[in-house]
Amino acid sequence: MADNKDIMGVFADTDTAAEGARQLKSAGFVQDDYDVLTGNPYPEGAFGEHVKPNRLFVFALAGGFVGFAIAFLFTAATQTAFPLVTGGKPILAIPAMMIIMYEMTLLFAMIFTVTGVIFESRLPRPSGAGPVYDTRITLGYIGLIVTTSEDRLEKAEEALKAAGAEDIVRESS
Amino acid sequence: MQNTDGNEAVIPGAPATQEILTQELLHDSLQTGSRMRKALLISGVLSILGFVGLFMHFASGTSDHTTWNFYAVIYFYVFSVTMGIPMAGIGLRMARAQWRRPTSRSAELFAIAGPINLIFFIPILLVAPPIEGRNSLWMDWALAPWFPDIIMMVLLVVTGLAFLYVSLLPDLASVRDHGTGRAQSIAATLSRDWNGTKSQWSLHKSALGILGAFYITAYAMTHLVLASDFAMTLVPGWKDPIFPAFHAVTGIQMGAALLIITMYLLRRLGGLGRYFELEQFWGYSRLLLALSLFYFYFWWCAFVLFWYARLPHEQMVIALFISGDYSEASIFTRPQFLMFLGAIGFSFILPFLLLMWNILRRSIVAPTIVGVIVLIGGFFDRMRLYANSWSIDQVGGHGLHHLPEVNAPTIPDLFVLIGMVSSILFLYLLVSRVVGFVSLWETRQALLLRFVKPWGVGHASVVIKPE
Amino acid sequence: MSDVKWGMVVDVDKCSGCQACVIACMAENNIPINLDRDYTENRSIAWIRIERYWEGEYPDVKARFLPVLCQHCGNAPCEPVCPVYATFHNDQGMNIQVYNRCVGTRYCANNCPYHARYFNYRRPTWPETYNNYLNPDVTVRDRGIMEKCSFCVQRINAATRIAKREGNEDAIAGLQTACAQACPTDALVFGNLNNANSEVSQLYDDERSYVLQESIGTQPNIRYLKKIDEHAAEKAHAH
Amino acid sequence: MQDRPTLTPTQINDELLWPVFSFRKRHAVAFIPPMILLMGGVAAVTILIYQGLWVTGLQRPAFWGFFIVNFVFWIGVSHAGTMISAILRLTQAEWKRPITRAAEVMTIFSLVTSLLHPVIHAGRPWRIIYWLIPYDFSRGIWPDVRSPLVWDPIAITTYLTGSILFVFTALIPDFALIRDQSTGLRKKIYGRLALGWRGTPRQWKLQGIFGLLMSALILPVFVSVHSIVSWDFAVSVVPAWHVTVYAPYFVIGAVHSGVSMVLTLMALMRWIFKLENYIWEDHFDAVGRLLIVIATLWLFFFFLDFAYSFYTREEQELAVMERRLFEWPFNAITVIMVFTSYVIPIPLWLSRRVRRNIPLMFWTSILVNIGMWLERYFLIIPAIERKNELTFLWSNYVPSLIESLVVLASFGMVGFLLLLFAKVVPLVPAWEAKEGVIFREDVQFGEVTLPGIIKETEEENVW
Repeated sequence: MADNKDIMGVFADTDTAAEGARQLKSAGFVQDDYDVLTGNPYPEGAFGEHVKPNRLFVFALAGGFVGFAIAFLFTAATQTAFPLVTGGKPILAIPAMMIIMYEMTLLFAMIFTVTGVIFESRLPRPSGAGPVYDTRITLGYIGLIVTTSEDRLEKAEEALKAAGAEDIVRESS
Repeated sequence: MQNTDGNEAVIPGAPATQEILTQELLHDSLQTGSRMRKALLISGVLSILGFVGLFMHFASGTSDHTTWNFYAVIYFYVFSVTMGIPMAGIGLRMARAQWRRPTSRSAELFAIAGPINLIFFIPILLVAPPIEGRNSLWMDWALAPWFPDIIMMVLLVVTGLAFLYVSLLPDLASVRDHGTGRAQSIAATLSRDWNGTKSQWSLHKSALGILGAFYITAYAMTHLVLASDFAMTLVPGWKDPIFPAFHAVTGIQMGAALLIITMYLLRRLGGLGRYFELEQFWGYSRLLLALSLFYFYFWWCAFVLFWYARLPHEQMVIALFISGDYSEASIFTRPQFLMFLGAIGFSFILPFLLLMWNILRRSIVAPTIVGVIVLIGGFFDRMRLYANSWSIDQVGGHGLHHLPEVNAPTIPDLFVLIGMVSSILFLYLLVSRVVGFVSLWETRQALLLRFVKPWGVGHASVVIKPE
Repeated sequence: MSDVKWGMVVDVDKCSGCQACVIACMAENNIPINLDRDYTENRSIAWIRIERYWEGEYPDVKARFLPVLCQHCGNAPCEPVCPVYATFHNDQGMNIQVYNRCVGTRYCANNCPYHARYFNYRRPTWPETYNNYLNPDVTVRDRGIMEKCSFCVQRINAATRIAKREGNEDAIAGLQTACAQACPTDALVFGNLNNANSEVSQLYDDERSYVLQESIGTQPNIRYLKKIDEHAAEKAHAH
Repeated sequence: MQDRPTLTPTQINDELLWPVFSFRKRHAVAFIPPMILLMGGVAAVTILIYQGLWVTGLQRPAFWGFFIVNFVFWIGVSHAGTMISAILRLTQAEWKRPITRAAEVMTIFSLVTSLLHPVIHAGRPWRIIYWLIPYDFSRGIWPDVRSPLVWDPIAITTYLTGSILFVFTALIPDFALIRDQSTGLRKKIYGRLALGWRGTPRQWKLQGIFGLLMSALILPVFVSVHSIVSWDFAVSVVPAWHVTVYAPYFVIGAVHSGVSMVLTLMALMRWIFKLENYIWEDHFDAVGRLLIVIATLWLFFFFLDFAYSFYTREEQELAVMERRLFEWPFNAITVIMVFTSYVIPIPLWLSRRVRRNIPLMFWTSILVNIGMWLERYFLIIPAIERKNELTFLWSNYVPSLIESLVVLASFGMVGFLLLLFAKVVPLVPAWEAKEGVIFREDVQFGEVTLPGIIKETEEENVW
């Protein structure tokens, strides 16, 4: 829905923000219509919001497999490429290979995980924090963002106002 | 759903109150039903088998320790498991894990197995070959290894019992006040003049702390001396300082496994589902996963050194405990290798592959199954270590000359196994008739320290961590 | 030439501790001249050295000599620890040191139970007049490199080339390392162990023969012959 | 429990961000000592590279010396970060909050520092790159994966990468904070770094899960790194090095020294950056309690190594133990080591009053680090001084001035980098501090007030 607009109410503290959430609900907005901006983590569902499930562990697993494969190829290939006998050990020295495979598995698992976190939290945003944002968020204020169609913006605004929003930020269009 | 989950945390199901706790733990669970009677009877009868087996063994002679190899396997297996369980309870108590509260009693109750371990330890001392001409920690001390080892064992057992008694005290008092019949009279004599004054509680707390620390130390040291006196010493050229630590850790691993199984049984048969809930199983399966990883880590630390340095005597140790005789073409004709496969497979590979998934960890059946697997793996591991090392008759020498023939287990060994297990079970159930499987005072405290309050739109559970 | 397996036998009974082998080796392999400084700092380089142990109390003191050089082990502890393959085992039973690859981690030296590996702490220097005496067949090792006895690999290669050219094995049969060549008492015997009738392979299985630090299982290609002496037995192992 | 101030977000911002926005005298002065040490080290390394290794005390058979000891020591210190953040995160210990970042950053910097040592200690540092990147490419020769010296770089690189990613991801919210509180160029730069962070519940939740998952991933690395470093010694055939217990022994020793180093760091942070409101006595108390357990474990492994060196009664090991116990200077080193790393601090830490006395904790933690540095020396050097049977070549290693300067400089370097880092971002994670305030819930129990914690439900699926 391209014509959706954002509107954000900035609240001074938790209670008013929670009140704002209630107001929005009573004004007929469902959970997916609004989102919360906070300066630090809050107990989940404190504002009746809900977080869509993420697939972070998939990244970790994939990374693990990739790393393991790379390490296996690297170790096996390098030893067989120029088979020099050292210390009477077999050319394919499996315990030694295992150590390297272990490390690489974890390395790639970690790299993929971080990629996953950034990707799953919808970052990086080239536009920065976005059009509808208020720097007071990081001062402990709480923002309720409503994403809805033009015609319902008014409804959302008065709901937020009624809950005691200090400020209303609109998407500049 | 998530918010109520916090509430479920300690006392799940119907919102527990002090009254419910009192009713269930002090009255219901102390009733001795017919099933319990049967269990007591059977285990009591079977425990006689152990002594029969012991007698048969002695009849066949104590001169040759290689015929006792499976007795050693069985003894050290049971010893490791039963002495390892209290470690799980004590460790979590020290870590101030809230979720362990309902389970710590059923863990610490296993300290009651101490005397049994002590009795069956005597044959080991009699049969084990002297350390003359062998490597040992004792520098050819005349009294070694018998004297120091028996001291360590007694220390461990006594500490365990003392810890158990102290942790029982408050509940004994409540049984004294509200119990009935023989249990009441026993509790009355045992609980002395405990009436829960402030000073008594603080003393109680510090006593638990000190005894717990003492038990952990005793546990580590006992495993140290036993592992080196009754396994490492017997193998020429085997110097492996990590082995005692490995021995101790695998003991705790098996203990945690048995504890999970116990929890499952109490949940199923004991009707204590309220106390052994998802969170408890989740917590212990996490512990079990960690310990299984430790199993591999400690094993690998020794293996990679032996593999890399290629010292002849260490190659023989690898052959003895891991690979078996290289000249044997088929791996299935190498008993050592098969034992090793069983050990590493059931103690590390399977548990790891299963428990690495939170979905499985966070269930009740899966951890139980893994517990069974780990117990089997543990037996394979003890077999790998003791059956092989006790089959060696070579004395001294820089390294092992040839792999020994492993004597097969005999009927007496089977009897001893059944006897030890059932006698421990018997004692366990007997004590549980007086104080029950779940600690009343700990769960009561748990109720105080956790509650749910409204937060924002939803709810949140608050945990209090008193110093 | 893969049917060749070079080895050496050191007869401790014949060794008189004259150090001729040491000098010969230095001349052959361009080993820098050790100044007293190098000895006081324990940084002297000598691919073959005569270890001297005193036995007995004054007045009846005996000196025991033990020539020690790289044992060219079959299970060489020094080889696998090198991160860059600077040392490895070739198909002629020799332990090869490749100076170009060496980065100087000195791990091999730590792991050599025979102390047979030497490190160039300084850039080697010779008095001006000596520069023309250096052996053109042998690299001069710069500072920061490990070096050790190479069984005079330059001679082996030369002999192998000649043998191939002339199509007979004489050159190889008569091959000598510098130390063996210089030994006045023939205490050092070098040769091809795969050639059954070579002197070295006959002495190799002599009942006096033993291996330095056998317990480490390095399987060297150099064996020692015990001193004929009632004390020899424990001496050979004790020190 | 008494001094737990309730802070407003604004106050937290002001108190944590001042080193970033201003450059006060106390911060500037703190730079001086590490700078001096660092200068000495730079000079020393220059001489070393130009002159060659003869300027060190290395010789035969002690081919490894101070550099390797120091390398092992700093690798050990680097284990603090993961220990603190990962393990405490997994066990959800509340008190970890203010010290995680400092610890993790110390991990990174001590890893970087330790990585310098193998390079400068090599005979031809300019060729060390070949160690990692295959050079004889035309001949297809690559590094030998059988060598522990190849396992090392791979393990350490993994650990370093992991820690950097760990720290960076946890930094994003604070980058956003600085972005919002600043203007001009700084706003632009931090805006880039913040990747457009907004603070939606999803982002916060992912932060939480990331913490757990990353901890679960980095813990195995944490264990493996120091194990592999220990195998540099243990897989060799040098009698007193070839000990199976080395891997866990080194790891637990690393944690011991690392966590004590974190104590030192906490005290210094508290003094230099005035963090009394964030780093409380409670934290020192908690770390102290943790250290008692760790130190006792360390003692157990020390005992294992010690006892079993007499187990086989072989001449060579006994010679090494004789050197360690009876010969100067090792007799002194052994005594100092045992006393400073266990006998003095642990009994002190048993008393709650000592654990909450910050100057005392500071000095005891310094003691432990001295002890643990000596422990590495005690473990590594005598074994090669008394190597194998050829007694003809046994000799004693005496470190040179150059080496000592480099060792001192390594401390300077870590301190310098930490101070520099403090100039860029707050050493105490601001968002975690705020979270701590939000999640705190004091509960009235009759007369007393106990600190409670609002528990995050462990619903999120870690795997």
